[in-house]
Amino acid sequence: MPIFLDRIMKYYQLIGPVKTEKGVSFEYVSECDKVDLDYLGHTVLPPKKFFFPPIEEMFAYEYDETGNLRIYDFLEEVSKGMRVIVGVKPCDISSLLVLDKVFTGEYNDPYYTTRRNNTLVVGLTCNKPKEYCFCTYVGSGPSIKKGFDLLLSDLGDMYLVEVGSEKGWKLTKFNLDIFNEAENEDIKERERILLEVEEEIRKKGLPNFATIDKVLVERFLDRIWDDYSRKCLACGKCNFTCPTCRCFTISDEPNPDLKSGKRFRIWDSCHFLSFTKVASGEVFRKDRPSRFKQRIYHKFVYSINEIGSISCVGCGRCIEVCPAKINILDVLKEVIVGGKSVSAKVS
Amino acid sequence: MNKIRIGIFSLSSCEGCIVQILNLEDILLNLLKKFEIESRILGTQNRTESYDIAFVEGSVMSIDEEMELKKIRRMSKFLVALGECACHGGNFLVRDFNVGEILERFPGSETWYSNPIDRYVRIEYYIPGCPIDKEEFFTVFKSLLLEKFPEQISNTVCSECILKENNCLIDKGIACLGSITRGGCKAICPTFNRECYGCRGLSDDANVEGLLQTFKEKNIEPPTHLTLITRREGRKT
Amino acid sequence: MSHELIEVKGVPKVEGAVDVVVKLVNDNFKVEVRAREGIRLLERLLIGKSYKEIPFIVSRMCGVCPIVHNITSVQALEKALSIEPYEDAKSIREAMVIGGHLQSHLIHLYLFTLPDLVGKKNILEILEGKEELVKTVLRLKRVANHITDTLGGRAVHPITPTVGGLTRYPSKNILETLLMESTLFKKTLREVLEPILEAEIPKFENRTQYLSLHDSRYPILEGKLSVSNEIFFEQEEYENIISYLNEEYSTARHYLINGKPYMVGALSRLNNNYSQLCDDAKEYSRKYRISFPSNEPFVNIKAQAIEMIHLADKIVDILEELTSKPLKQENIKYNIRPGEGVSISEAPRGTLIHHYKVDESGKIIEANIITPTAQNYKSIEECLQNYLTTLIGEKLNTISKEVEKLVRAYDPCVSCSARFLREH
Amino acid sequence: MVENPYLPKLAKIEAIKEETVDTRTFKIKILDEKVRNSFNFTPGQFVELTVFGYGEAPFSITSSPYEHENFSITVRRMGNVTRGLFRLKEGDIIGVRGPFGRGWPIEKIKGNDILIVGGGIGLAPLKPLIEYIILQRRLFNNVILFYGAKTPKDIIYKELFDIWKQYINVELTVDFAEKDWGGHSGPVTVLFKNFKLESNNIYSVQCGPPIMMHFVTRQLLSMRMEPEKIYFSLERNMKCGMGFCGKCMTGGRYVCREGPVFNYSEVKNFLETPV
Ligand SMILES: Cc1cc2nc3c(=O)[nH]c(=O)nc-3n(C[C@H](O)[C@H](O)[C@H](O)COP(=O)(O)OP(=O)(O)OC[C@H]3O[C@@H](n4cnc5c(N)ncnc54)[C@H](O)[C@@H]3O)c2cc1C
Ligand code: SF4
Ligand code: SF4
Ligand code: SF4
Repeated sequence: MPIFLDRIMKYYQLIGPVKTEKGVSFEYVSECDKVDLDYLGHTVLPPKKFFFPPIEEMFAYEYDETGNLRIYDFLEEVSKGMRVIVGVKPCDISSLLVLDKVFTGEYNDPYYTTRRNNTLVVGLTCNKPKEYCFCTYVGSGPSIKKGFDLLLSDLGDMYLVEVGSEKGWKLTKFNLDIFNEAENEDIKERERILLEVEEEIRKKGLPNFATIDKVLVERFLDRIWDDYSRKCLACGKCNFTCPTCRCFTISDEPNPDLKSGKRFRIWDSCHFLSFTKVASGEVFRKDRPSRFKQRIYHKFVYSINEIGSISCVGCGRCIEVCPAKINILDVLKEVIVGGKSVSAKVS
Repeated sequence: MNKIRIGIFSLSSCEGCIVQILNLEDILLNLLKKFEIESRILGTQNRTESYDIAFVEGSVMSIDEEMELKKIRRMSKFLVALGECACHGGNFLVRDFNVGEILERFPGSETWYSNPIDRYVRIEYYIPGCPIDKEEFFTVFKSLLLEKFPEQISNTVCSECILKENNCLIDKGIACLGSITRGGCKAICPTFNRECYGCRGLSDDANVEGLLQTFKEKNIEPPTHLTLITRREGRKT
Repeated sequence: MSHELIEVKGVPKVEGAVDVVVKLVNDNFKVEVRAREGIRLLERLLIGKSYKEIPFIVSRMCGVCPIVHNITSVQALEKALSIEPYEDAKSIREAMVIGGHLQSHLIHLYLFTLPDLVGKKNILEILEGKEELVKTVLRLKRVANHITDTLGGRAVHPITPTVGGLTRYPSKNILETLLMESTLFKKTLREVLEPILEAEIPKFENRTQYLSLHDSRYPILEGKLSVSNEIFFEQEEYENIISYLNEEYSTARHYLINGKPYMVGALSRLNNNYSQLCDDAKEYSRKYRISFPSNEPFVNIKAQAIEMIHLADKIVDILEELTSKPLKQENIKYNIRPGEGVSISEAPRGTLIHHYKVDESGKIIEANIITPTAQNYKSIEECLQNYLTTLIGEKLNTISKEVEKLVRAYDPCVSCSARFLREH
Repeated sequence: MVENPYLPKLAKIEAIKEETVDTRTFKIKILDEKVRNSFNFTPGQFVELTVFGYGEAPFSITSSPYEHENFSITVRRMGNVTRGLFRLKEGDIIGVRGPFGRGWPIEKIKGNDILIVGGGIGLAPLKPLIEYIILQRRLFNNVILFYGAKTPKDIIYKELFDIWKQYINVELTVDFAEKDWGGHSGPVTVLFKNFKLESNNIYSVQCGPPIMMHFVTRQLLSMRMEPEKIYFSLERNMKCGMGFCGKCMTGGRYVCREGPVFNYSEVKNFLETPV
């Protein structure tokens, strides 16, 4: 693998999971032996930060001496250079597929799509779930069928590589000397590992998410929400760590010469009181339950209308990072079990 | 065009916030050249009658200071409270004393109070923090030049903490107040493995009861200053 | 009969608000240095608090030298708990403190004092013609701050020092970067020292006592105490030697040794520890003919400059040492128990004393903090009185200017000192 | 490189007109001719207006859809962007993105009676509709405008009412009347006293503060107006105008892209009550 990464680095900027003082996080790497493909579960922040950064300069403006205004689009920077991100787990790949749908359509978000087009995704199937993983229940792991250029599977002494795109194929074609044709047994071995992972996740005994939107719609006014939002600290960590959350705010910053400045976009969270505030001072989601619900309803109800599927990929990050340890699975279980119209099917 | 006139004033304080302004080394010279900046620490005071923007650091602890503050207000178009002393009467740590008890023990002491400056005068903008974050100061500064008031930061320290990919200290049994504290400091304390002790004051919709509940479930003893923060901001619990 | 001769309200370019009043009492000058900062009741506040909160609180006494306050209190508490952190943690703390000293000296020498020395009002006037110098100073200041920033988390009110060690240890990479930066600092510093070391200062002697730490190495965070290299005593004995006095007119407490004023600060440190300076520093003082011990208060300015050379040297040594081997990134484990601890250190402006008594639950039951400036007040007053006699016949305006200059030469830090409650 | 819909198109302030103490109408001309010619809008749509350095905010287009060289917006001074805009003079440069959103359902309402209800600055997005109706007067039946403002001084487009009155019915009211005010006083709903639904072929369109829209809608429902014929324009915090930033989402719908105009039957099933 190091040889392969080394060769990639000759032509591309390489992004990969790197062990840090605090855990594992996706970072730009300059030495390929820093890449840690054995990391468990997931990184704290998902790879979305490389496609939709927490704070992003959109453009700069400047008045020249004659009073004309010029705009410099930072998109030009964004479109320079090709990148490869390696070690993306299936749940995170799924999240990129969700974001793809969100950021395209009637309009296209050029900052996101440019980065997507500039970046090859080398996925990595999951060999061992972490405490809060539930990808299997939302159909986003431990393996995946699309959304990658290459997909690696760690078989102990070697990696099985599945090609997912033309670009991915090119990446291997020029490096055939380090690849061998996969044998049937290897493929079977991968299936075996994946099945094991799936079984382990299934042990959690979660309810079926297929009809969760209908249940949620019915229970919009339930007491559950008040109970949970008394615990919820509205700190916004769940939004920022979620691989599919993408709300943002835009703000302008002038330079001290007052003749130039920049526009930024910055991650925002529907848990913050200011999120829905308008100039008159009105706040449309003033009470905490309504904000607590917004995230869950967007993911599990509104999203179906918006992109045709729920937008939770089962990575479990929000559970792990919540200071109050609110577990979205508990919330959903409680909604389903407490619901009257749907019989509690706990498989 | 006349140079924009800036005043930087200090009432009772540690002057840490002004030092933070001096710590803007890279741009300090440009600022000094571009604007007329008056401050005692720079030895450039008493040249003007009026200020476009006045920054006041420190809390009011005497009648003299109250008079001085009111004078500054009269002379200034925009008045900005700089740091916790000015915004809230002092870092709660530095202000925690039981007034009644002190009066009892030391009768006749008139200078025991330490009040936020908005108790005496109208304030256009608050830059919280003990000390202020110098970048935040610069952002506010730039905006005020355009007579623009940047939105008061309404996110939490936690939301900045996660951007640093820190592991949560609460999980380690440490009483971190990041979830109820107004952000803007880039979660500097948790990033250096120290609990946030709420120096920037409560966030917009701080769920103090919720945090206490979390502490209880995890057997974490809430820090004594939590009550001081909530009392200071007139909230219950 | 007494009447007020001169009143300087809010001496500019010092840290904190201080007024100087010169009275004529029965034909003799009487000088009052009045701290005007609100009383911040710090010691009172500490009582009943957990020992863990103390370093946070005490650093808020002063925004110019918060690091040394913070770390001195940590050390005092460690003594109260009878523990001592590992050497590496101590070295990192020392590096932090030196970073703080350097930035404090840079502010004092170039922002506050240089204008006096070259006959300008303020740094703005110096900018005209000497922009490169100011730029270099600011660059140096940035490096000094960067050292404390990266090691301490923040240059003002540091985060990492904690009882038992540090909350976060720097990585090897970071230490190496800092080493590079401070090596550059050491070199660049030479470029800016000349205007200070060469400057003409008023020739004025004022014989007094000089208090500082004294050790086999140039002392910063450890050592015995020395009064003019004549009396030596242990840190714990300070209460027997130093006595205090409250003056109606000031919000700060005043201190005496043997009933007489004494001076703390760079001049005292050099007077008592000249031989421990690094060779470079000694060479500079020879080259510019500044000899120690000296009885000239204005030499305090030059002493700070000489000291900077030594400190810049020292920080490179510390960082070299730290990067030369694997770093022990571990804190001392300890149990809370009742105890008492004194720690005395050399802050940029002089000797700083922190003293705490802790009960069995780790709560503070007694606290005493003596800041450098508080110790200097009586000395400033005495010195001014003597200085004024040399100025008789000058215009009042000139006299006030000279008064200001002398006060500034002491580098007072008023907000530190103004924290006691008038206990009648 | 792809077209970046976040980049404002430069435009010039052609004229500024004072409507009230805190409200002005800005006539705006897009600099680039190609962009200007392709700038077509439906009444009820809005633009994102940039005042460089201050930020961006949504404003409804208020000029007639038949005006081509310029378009106008009417702005009330509220916060940063609007304050920045008020500092500008004729000839200054601003930025424009849009038009965005869905406007009033003109095709649907043709041939019907129309009740237009506006409150305060909410008349702004209704003005182009009114002007369209007047120009195409025979395509519409009875048309009534109810307009409420806080005080007589806060009424915008004062000089237009007399012209409009020649073509449509206009009723005004103010919350706080002054001595020389001869007309109605009280909230807009007082105008409903003499109003009866005469047929089923009536549509209502409204824009104003949330509280006004709440009560007007209740009133109309109680008069048995069909929910799908009650239209209003919602106001939400919006940044991008394209359904990306998520701020305006209400009940799962993006007000910027799918609105701001909705009818009551669409929103009554929203989980969150929007008005
Ligand atoms: C579809 C639509 C049409 C509008 N049409 C008009 C109009 O024709 N005339 C008019 O005067 N006003 C109109 N408004 C309201 C106008 O957008 C706000 O008054 C304006 O955003 C205030 O901006 P500010 O920067 O001055 O205020 P601030 O309070 O400083 O606002 C800060 C930021 O919050 C956002 N924001 C604040 N309030 C609103 C708000 N009400 N709606 C959306 N975003 C907001 C803005 O993006 C702004 O950048 C409309 C709003 C919407 C949603
Ligand atoms: S807010 Fe903190 S740093 Fe600022 S002056 Fe007050 S005590 Fe010092
Ligand atoms: S460490 Fe503190 S600030 Fe960071 S996430 Fe946890 S509670 Fe929030
Ligand atoms: S983390 Fe908390 S205590 Fe630290 S600077 Fe930020 S708000 Fe203040």
